[in-house]
Amino acid sequence: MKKSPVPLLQNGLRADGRAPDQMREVNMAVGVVSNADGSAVVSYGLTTAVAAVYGPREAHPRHLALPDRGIMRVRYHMAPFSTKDERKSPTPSRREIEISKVLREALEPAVVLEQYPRSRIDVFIEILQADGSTRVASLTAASLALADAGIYMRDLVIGVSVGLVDNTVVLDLNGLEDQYGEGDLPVGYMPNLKRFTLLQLDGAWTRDKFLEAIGLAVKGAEYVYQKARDALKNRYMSIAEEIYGR
Amino acid sequence: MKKSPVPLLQNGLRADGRAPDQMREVNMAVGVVSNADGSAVVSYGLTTAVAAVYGPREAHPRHLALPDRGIMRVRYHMAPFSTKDERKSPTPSRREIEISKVLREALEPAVVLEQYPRSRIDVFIEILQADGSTRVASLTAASLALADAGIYMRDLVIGVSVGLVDNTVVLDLNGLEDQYGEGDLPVGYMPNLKRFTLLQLDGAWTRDKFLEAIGLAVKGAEYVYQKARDALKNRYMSIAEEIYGR
Amino acid sequence: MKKSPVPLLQNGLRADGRAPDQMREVNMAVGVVSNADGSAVVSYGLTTAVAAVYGPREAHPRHLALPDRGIMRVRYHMAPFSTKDERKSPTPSRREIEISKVLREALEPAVVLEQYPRSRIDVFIEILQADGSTRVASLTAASLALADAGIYMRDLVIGVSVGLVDNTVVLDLNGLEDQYGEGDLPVGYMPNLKRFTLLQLDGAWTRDKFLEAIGLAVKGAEYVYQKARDALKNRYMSIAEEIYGR
Amino acid sequence: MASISPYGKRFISYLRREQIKRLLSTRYRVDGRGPEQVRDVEVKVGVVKTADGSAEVRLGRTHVVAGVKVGLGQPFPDAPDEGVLVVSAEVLPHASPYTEVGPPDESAIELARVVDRGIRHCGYVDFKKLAVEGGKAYVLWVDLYVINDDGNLVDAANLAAVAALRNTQLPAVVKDETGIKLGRNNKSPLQVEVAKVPVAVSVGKIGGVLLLDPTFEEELSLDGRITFTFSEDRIVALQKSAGHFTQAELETALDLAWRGRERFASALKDVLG
Amino acid sequence: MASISPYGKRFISYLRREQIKRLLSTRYRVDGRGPEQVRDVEVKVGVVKTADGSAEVRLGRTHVVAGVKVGLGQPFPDAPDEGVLVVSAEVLPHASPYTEVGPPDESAIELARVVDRGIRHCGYVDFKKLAVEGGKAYVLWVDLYVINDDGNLVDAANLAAVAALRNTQLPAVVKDETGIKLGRNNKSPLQVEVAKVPVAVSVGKIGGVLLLDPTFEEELSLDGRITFTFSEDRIVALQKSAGHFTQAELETALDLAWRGRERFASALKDVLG
Amino acid sequence: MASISPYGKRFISYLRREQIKRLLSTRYRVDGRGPEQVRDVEVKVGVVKTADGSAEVRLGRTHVVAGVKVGLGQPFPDAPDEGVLVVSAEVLPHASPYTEVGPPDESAIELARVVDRGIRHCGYVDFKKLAVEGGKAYVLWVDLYVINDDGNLVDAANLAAVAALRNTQLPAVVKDETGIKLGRNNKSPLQVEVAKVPVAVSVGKIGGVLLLDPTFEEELSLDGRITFTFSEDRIVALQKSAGHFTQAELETALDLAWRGRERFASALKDVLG
Repeated sequence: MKKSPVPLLQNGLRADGRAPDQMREVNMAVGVVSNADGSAVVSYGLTTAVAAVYGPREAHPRHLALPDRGIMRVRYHMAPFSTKDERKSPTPSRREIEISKVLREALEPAVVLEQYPRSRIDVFIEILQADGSTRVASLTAASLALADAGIYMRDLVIGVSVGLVDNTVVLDLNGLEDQYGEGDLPVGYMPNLKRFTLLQLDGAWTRDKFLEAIGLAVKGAEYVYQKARDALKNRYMSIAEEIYGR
Repeated sequence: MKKSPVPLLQNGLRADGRAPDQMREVNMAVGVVSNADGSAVVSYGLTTAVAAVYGPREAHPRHLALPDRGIMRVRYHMAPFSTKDERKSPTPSRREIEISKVLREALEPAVVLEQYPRSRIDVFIEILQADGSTRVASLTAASLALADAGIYMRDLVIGVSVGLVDNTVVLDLNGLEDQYGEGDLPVGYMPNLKRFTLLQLDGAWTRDKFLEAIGLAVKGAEYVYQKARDALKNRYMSIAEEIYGR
Repeated sequence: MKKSPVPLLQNGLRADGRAPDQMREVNMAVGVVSNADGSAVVSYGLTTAVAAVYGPREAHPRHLALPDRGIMRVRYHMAPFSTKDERKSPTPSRREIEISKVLREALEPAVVLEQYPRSRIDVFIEILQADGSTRVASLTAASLALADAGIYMRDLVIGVSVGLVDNTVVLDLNGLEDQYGEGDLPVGYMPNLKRFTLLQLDGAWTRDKFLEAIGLAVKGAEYVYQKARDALKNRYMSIAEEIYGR
Repeated sequence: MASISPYGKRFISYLRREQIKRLLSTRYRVDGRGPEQVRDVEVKVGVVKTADGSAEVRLGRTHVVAGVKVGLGQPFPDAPDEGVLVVSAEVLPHASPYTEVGPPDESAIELARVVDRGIRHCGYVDFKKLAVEGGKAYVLWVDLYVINDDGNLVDAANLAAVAALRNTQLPAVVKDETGIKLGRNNKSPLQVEVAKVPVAVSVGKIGGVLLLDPTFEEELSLDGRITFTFSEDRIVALQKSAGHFTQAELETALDLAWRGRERFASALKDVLG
Repeated sequence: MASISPYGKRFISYLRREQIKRLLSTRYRVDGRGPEQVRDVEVKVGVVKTADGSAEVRLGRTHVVAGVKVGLGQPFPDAPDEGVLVVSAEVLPHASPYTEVGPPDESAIELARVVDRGIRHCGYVDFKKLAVEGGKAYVLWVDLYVINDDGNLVDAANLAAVAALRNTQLPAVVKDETGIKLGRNNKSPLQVEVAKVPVAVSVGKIGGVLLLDPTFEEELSLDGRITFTFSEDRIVALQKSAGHFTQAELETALDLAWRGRERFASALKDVLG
Repeated sequence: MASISPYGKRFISYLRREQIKRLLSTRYRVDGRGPEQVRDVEVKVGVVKTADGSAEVRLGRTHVVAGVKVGLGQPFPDAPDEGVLVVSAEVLPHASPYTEVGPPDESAIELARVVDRGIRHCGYVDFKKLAVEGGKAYVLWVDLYVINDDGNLVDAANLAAVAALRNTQLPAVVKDETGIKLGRNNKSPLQVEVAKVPVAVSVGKIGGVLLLDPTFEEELSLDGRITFTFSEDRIVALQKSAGHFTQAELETALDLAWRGRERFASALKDVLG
């Protein structure tokens, strides 16, 4: 691990002033891309992900269609101007291809694909600003966009990251902590079904710290889940207003 | 604008001795690629474009076919040895992709695509030598090749370029004038229908100079049109000779 | 030709101690890739090629299918770690694409493709170690894999290389001889039908040396053919044992 | 890879198309505008904190973000003492049901190149000031990101690009033992000549009527389309991108675009300062 | 090119799937193993003479070859004094009827990246020792070649990679007038810290039963799948790659993987020395 | 990208094929030639003014243009004191209804490589004279452009390549402060050893009859095809590209090709000087 230019933890507080179990400011809005069937923008601090859903629509090319359920395609991509230093090439990197796969596999358990035989549901996620925890912010944004599109879901999948900083378990890594911390553990969690659908890990973790981190991730996910429900409620209210008037 | 190594305009004449409203030597021949359904080679001075047409043929892949009209595909491409200095990479550049699009959109208004439902007409253009005005020479060559292929057309589309050199409007830019002049305005024109189907522009033009240039382009196109008609006539004569003997 | 760091021929023997008309150690095994319909590994000295066959299976994409016979696809590829010096890029080179084509055309005369209308037979060859003569070792491996898959064949195609070293015709070039010798002549031969299906050549050959080399190639192929028949016999024996017991 | 021009499959129903035309013959548009009326336009700068410059444009429901990243690179061989501009455009798959995932197609490439031509030669950015010692140059990477496409992408993208450049901070050039680098802790504003800002204005033609700022469904009904880019009183770029025009229509379109220019220029006023 | 995740078409018949599940509910597997049992595993090194290091792993009928090539290159900008590791995976078209010819797909990329993460930070290879004077660094190209896929590629590929690194000989750095080169006539072993060898262990879940080392047809029946990579007593990588897990299942899977680690570690014993 | 060999769909009707064979059994060809007769061949040089060397070959209705561009580059590591030859071939979509738009396919790659092998080692070009001081080398980019394909592309393309090289002018090497460049205002002829000119001659086999210079429709009826390239009295390249041959056929084909060589060599006479 490289040495951080600033202390990551001092007097129990992190470099940006947060407590170890504290999320950055979380903002969400649903229905932000008017052409899409569903959409959402989610930010955890600076990190901003915008998700759009198209579908269910006819699976195409047709030989990919399944007779008994729908298929889902997920694309995670970072804007060339989303990173701190140099321009990122827009060509999908191996990292982006892997994350697209794990995000799809994190969302599939939540979507009732059996409802959509021969159909395709497309989920497109773009990172506009990256400051750590981009894949988990993407997961929350994708869940909201799917819900906004009216896709049948068993639960929302909420993404949060936990990490190890000075051997302390912390919630919602920012870019600095991601780069200089001792471990990163992105988690996708369904709060009602209490199931994990995304788990990856970097760094070196004892069994105890790992289980402590999982516990903190659940708490973080429950917190974000409330925000997500509110965002969906606001969206329904505004649609209702549009339809029925004030 | 960079400074030209030689004066572009002196005593009312251009570096290659032409008057401002004068085309370079224009040469054309129709039916030059024996396998093609239609073909033509057109040169404006050194600039040489060879066009071949295949079609109408079955649209393929089939999902691109349209039930009520044909589709047209156009490819503009420069040979690796066509440019003055270094070898050009044969991989299509963004410039070549854009020009392919504007050429297709310049030809479409002239072709009676409604005559060809479910079909495809392919127009392939290759620049063998480039010395300015390549896209407009391509347009003339493509029109002749389409006519040679017996495709129903409302008119020929004739391409000429006009430009600004020492604040004078000139016809048919060569490479030197293209590189060092103050403006380039390639034009596609249907002489009988009196309609513009290609218009692009570079440089900085006042309203007056722009309209003056458009006027000159029309004159240039009418001149080239006579040559194009002669080239088609020659082609028909030689086919007739082949069939009916001398 | 560059000068070899060691004499290629001394006292009638080659740098690795072989006589001019001697193959390196030849090893073969059939049925080495359990998922494949047929497979084989062949080594000529260090050079090692593993081939797998899938098919006949439905031709896909379907517009490639032929109504009166099967199609065959062949891929020749070198592992990034198969060459002596630097890592080879895994992207197929122009050389690999050309060899894939000549191998397909060397195998086609041996395979009774008329037996497999609308079908596809895929032959995949990977070079795990390269020390000269990779394409001809591939040919032998591919033939064995096709036979192992139960594909109808008119004959096996056996590959051997002959070369010119100090103006002497030698059999089975290794990497050193390939790099520093005066000529390389890879040959594909059907020993029963006595026909050549692969012939390429590098270097500078008189008519006499060329015909001498062809004669030596036939002898080499006949030698390798016996090994190939043994390898197939062993494979059948072991399958029979599996089915009927000892 | 192939430069051959493919066909997108974008349809509008015959009935809707006729409705658009019939209404327009009375000089009304289906969204209530007159032919010369531009949709609401909003320009915000500094919206992407990770970029060196950024802007966001909403033109009706069309939504474009532009981000500028500054790099160091080689100048072009024919302009060794100038900085480099690279404009790219990506129409996100978010933007409409017709957008395919993949490298930019011919439409996105045309979009980027038309915006690029407007900026490159008009004097808005002084590229001579972007040369860097040691034969290097600043590279301005302008990425145009279309998030929602409700038509007239060129005009919106041009606004986003010029606003993002106005908002751009140039990192200082730093030397160390390994060579020349950019130091993002020390930035100064990119100088732009505000008076020369290029403004792109597209004119559509439907059934003989010329109109400004076409929507997505109007674009599917066009008989002609041409974009003029103005800098001060000059035309600095032009692109006919659909159909055909008579000479009289061309002059009328030019004058209409010139009037439309005012509307977009005023939306930029606060941003350009 | 497109990072969009495609669907492979890998099927298992409903009947076979039910058979696997039913049998497993009695804690038996269709190949006769119990849930915690790993297939026969064989690790050989030095199998590719043209490589600088190599190994071959057979895990049941799964067959993976790893080849290491050493090169010279630029270190990563954020680690200028360290060597570079590049792990790539190719599932050969030989490996199964489902593999397409082409550049590595998302599964092969994931395979390479999970193995890479296990090795990169655990201290098995000391990358600090792989810096080379003049601002250069050794590059360790590890190519994972799947020749036959009968399931559980990650565990097998990880074994092949760590064994091939143990077997690797570093060519000496040679200077001549044209600069720095590698001299393959003069090699010395790559130093690895054997005690820290990372071991990847995958746990599958079928109908509520957790099991080790799934076969290809078991993988087509999974309700969940997770891979733990251990170095000493630490978890150094983790990848949930199918389905979902409760917290209790997660803990059970972790403990099961820890027990499976023994089995793989012992297969490495002779190789690591 | 994929090196897997695809199938083109080039058909000839059964009836036409039988007609070709039946006529040939009387040693006549459908275009009136005898088996050993080559079509009219015309070679012109200097046809592309923008190239450093060029030639155009018409062999019957087959039409090939070759353009040479000279560049500066790195020599190959195993030949540091030699110039570099890069031969590429593109069968234009113009050339036949079967040609697809895209990067060169396996046939175009084979075409370029067979022509390349003929030229590379025969001594026609002395690559030692193409080294440039400072560890650089001249690069000869030979681009073969097939404009119309009426069969026997290899023989025609080889003629075009050798004629274009004979026509090539080497730009002088110029030094300035930024390094070494090419100066196209000062050129001198590329020296070629005319006596060693490589000549490619293809032999086709239809129903047991061997013939020279097959047309496109004859190529669709071939039972075998082999190309010999001669330099002086040596065979310097060979490519069997269809079907199969007995040893006796091989010898007959070699002798037939040797006779065909005369015909092509005489077409080159004026050009080579």
